[in-house]
Amino acid sequence: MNGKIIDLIIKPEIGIVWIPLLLVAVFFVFMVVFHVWGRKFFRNDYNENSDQVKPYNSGNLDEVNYSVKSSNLYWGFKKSMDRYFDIMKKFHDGDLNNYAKWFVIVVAACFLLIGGGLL
Amino acid sequence: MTFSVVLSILCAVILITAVLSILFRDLMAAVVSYAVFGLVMTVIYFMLDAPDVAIAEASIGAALTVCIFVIAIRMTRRREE
Amino acid sequence: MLSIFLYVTVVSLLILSITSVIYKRNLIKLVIALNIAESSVNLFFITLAYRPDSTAPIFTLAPALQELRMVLPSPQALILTNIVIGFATTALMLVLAVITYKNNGTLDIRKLKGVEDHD
Amino acid sequence: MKLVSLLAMFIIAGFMFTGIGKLHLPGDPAGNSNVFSQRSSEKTDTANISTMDDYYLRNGQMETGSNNIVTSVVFDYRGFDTLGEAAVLFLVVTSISMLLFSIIKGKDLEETVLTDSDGFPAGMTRIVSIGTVLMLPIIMAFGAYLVIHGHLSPGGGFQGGAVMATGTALLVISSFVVRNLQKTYKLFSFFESLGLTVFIVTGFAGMGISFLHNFLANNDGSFLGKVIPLGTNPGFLNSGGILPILSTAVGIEVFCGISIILVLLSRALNARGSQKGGHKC
Repeated sequence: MNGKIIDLIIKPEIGIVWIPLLLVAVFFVFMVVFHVWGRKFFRNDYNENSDQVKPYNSGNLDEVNYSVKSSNLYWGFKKSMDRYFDIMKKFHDGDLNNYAKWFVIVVAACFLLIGGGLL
Repeated sequence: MTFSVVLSILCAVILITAVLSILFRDLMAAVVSYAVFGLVMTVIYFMLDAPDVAIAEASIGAALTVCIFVIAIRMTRRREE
Repeated sequence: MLSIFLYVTVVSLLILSITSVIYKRNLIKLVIALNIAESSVNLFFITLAYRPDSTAPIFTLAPALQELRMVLPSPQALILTNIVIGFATTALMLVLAVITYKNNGTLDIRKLKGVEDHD
Repeated sequence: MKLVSLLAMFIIAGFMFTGIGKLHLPGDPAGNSNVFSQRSSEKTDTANISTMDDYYLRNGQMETGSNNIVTSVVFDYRGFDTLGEAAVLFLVVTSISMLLFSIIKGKDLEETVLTDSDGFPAGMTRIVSIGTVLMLPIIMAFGAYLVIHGHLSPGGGFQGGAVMATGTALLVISSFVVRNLQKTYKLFSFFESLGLTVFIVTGFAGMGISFLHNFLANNDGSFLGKVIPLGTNPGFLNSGGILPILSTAVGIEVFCGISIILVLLSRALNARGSQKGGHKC
């Protein structure tokens, strides 16, 4: 470990070398950065000692067969990611042809980005 | 030379049957066209020295796939709307 | 000369199938188009494995060992299993199409678009 | 959206057609094309070999005892891959039966078949019925031949199973419908599971060295272990080591799996035909 770390990654005779440990380290660094940076934007009124953590059952509680849908477990997650989901919901219009169209468009973009240098 | 000529003719037949199986509005006709596609594909595999693949394609592409397609079309509807 | 015919056939079949996946509306037609795409990939592998003036990779009744040339075996082995798996996935797609027709009364993708999910 | 996708299609087509020129010609793949002329008589000879396929071609016959190199690649060198494919087939058959039993739903299972005066099923012409009766043994025998001779001639478990399943398809289209679906399903399901189990057990039997190690090959004439001569030979049925066992297991699994699919589909078709006007249920 005497050389610079960039010499480990980019070797002039081979190209870019694949080092899994380095990728894991970079992943952890990004995780910490996003954790610190993201706390400003996410909801911070979470309190563990209040009634927030209990499941919310709407309707008539006298009924025996009330149930909470499993999708409600992620209600807070979906609520705080609202801006992202609003954008993504526009793309999911239920038409199979449109999904295939998006796939083709993404593949063509990848061809232009990656394969453009090959020709 | 004869090999190349026969192979190019078979490639043309493959392209024609594939286009027909997409273009037919009658699904049963499309499936029959797809069966011809699988059969010609078998001959191409055999000419390219792959007898193992040719046997598998002959039984599956030309017989079994057509069988399940016909059953599925009879369970739904025949014409493309 | 041989290469041009086979490779152009492969690419044409692939383009044809992707185009019909985008623009066709019948579900069973879509299954046929996906089958054609799979066949084109199979033909591509077998074409890559081919060597002229050679025999199939089977020693039974092959020519003598001195002038023996054989095509590549491992693409053929991969395609061999792929054909059987392709049949199984075709059957699964057709059964899903049949059940879609049973529940909704149509095979048209754009008519299926308005179906809301009842969770 | 439509214009963008059309443009994207043209981009993909242009890249693919341009990429044809970058591929190697067929008949000119990488590697040494004449791999047998310098072959020594050792079991494994890797001199002057640069690619994987040339290794298989030169050493496949001596290492696995199989004349068919494709079979030795499928079941020996890449046997783990084949195990995955067999598992995919098993999974697909399981999900198809789960989906189709919701259509069949227990009714119509004991349906009596309409027969004409000679005992043939009604509905199809006599030509189809008699043709089925005549052709079925030949098809089954040919499929079994392909399975058993998989290491000597073109064939193997996948092809032989598919050919035998063609016989089931013939039975299905000629209206020889199965009398008792529950029993037939259990029989096919048992044999399908048996095929996969035999495959895995045979793979674990060679576990002293590695998974799917061919521990039976080249054992001096004991069970399936005949040492075959190098090069062209007429073929010996008791060679190949574990390859015939694995081939038979996969053949049984493919035959029973595809038969389950066909029988369930035809029975669902009959159950649908019996309830008229079922378009909106």
